[in-house]
Amino acid sequence: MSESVELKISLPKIPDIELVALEGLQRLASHLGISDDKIGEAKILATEAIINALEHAGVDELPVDIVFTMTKKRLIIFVQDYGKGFQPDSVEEPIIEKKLGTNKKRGWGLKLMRTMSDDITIESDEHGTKITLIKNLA
Amino acid sequence: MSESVELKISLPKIPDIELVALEGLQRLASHLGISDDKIGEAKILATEAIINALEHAGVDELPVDIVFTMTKKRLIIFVQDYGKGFQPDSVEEPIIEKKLGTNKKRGWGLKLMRTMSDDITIESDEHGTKITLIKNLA
Amino acid sequence: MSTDFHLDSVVQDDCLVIRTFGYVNNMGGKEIVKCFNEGFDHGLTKIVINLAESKVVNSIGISYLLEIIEKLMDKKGKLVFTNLEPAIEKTFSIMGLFHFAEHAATEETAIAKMGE
Amino acid sequence: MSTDFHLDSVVQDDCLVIRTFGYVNNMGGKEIVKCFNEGFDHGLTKIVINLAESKVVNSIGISYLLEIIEKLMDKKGKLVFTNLEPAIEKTFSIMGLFHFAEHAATEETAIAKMGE
Ligand SMILES: Nc1ncnc2c1ncn2[C@@H]1O[C@H](COP(=O)(O)OP(=O)(O)O)[C@@H](O)[C@H]1O
Ligand SMILES: Nc1ncnc2c1ncn2[C@@H]1O[C@H](COP(=O)(O)OP(=O)(O)O)[C@@H](O)[C@H]1O
Repeated sequence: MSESVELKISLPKIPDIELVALEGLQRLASHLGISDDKIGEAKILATEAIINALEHAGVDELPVDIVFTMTKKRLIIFVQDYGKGFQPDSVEEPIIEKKLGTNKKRGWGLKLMRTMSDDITIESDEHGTKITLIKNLA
Repeated sequence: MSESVELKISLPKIPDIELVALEGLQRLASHLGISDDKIGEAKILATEAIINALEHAGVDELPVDIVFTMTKKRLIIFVQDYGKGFQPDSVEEPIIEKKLGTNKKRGWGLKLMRTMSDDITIESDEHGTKITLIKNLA
Repeated sequence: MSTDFHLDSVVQDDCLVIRTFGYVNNMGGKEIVKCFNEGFDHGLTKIVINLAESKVVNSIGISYLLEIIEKLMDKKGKLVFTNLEPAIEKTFSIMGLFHFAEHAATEETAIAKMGE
Repeated sequence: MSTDFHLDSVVQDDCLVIRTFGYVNNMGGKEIVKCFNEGFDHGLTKIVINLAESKVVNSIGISYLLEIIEKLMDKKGKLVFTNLEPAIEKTFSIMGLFHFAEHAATEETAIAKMGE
């Protein structure tokens, strides 16, 4: 039976607050003996999910809630906001050649999350967005 | 009207996890423009309250819950555990001269919290302990 | 515990070497571009960005770096990233940055590549 | 973002100078005492502990340092802390450490104090 640790954080919408969550990931990983290399991509995933919730939810008073559940083998990143929601399928796939020369250089978060995670689920409606990312660590 | 920011964290009982809370304090302080000097004592208070809950509650499965509420003027640190509780009034006041030469060198947390905070409330019974610390920042 | 962004830069063998410290977020990305622009306006088109002391980046910060690529393409310049954490290298790779920029283990190897 | 504890030490003008990095927790306190003991066993009784790179401490870690004070009292040695953050200085003060140890701004002033 492998040990599972859970860290929950409810973040206010202020600059760089996602670093609190990353410090948490680091501590969980150290405890379970997971190397910095393996946790690196998990940090990118968490960062992108959290900054989207902070920036795009559109409700400044409500928090962004995060749950990390980690075992030696697997990390589940759950990020929930209580904002306006969006339709993930209608977000255009970013391509660097098309971005160059335009003013729209952003739009990489979802692509990074889809490519780096081992599984991704997005539930979004007018009450907010829940994103669940799975990252294998073993 | 002054802005109030709130950060909630539910910590698992693993080594050095209190650093997650300290990173949170740092971010709240940066956002509100509070200097490192002023936040330094708040960090000591939070650290001592959290490590007591982590170590003394005596229930490894249950989390330690933290709420920081900060304005430019004041920080409220709330730390709750779901452990066995204790009687704060029967804890002996530590005196360094008495500690030297003995094997009981610890026992400084409550004294530090009482001396450094602007107000402290401890509610403790067999269902757990809640400690509320107030630190003026202005 | 501080991860607040800052950078320094030197010019070496006709290359502008930018060394970043801390979180490359929105603000960090903008500062890198500002530092690049100062060098570029003085005619520097060989650029090395050393991310050794940046363990965390986000996609907003990195998207600013596309401005550097655009300007260098016009002048046939060259951009080489060095000291990338594996996860950051993967991020750049997914974004397609290495279609337009290179990476090297160290500043020395980056500067050596500039002649190629 | 790493605050994992480590230390290094040098002997200078007959003083053992211990420089700590990161969180002085339980483990950090023990490592400081271990480093002290090695020097003490070689006859060093003038000790400087530089906490410049330790921005966070806890009372468990600091309580280990009382062992150093005990041993130095027996040998009429001297302990000087340097580069203390204001909140850490206040912590030491509340604990009464300055009844038995001194503090100085820098290693140099600490070493100068040893003769007094
Ligand atoms: N949590 C969210 N709530 C509302 N909209 C979102 C959320 N996450 C993403 N989006 C929408 O999806 C788009 C693409 O997101 P992303 O790929 O991360 O790039 P970026 O954030 O740089 O625009 C965003 O511009 C936004 O419109
Ligand atoms: N959250 C808590 N739950 C149960 N007991 C506690 C708690 N906090 C403090 N105590 C009790 O109070 C004592 C004194 O605490 P403290 O002054 O912080 O010193 P120390 O933790 O080093 O013993 C502890 O040894 C413990 O018995």
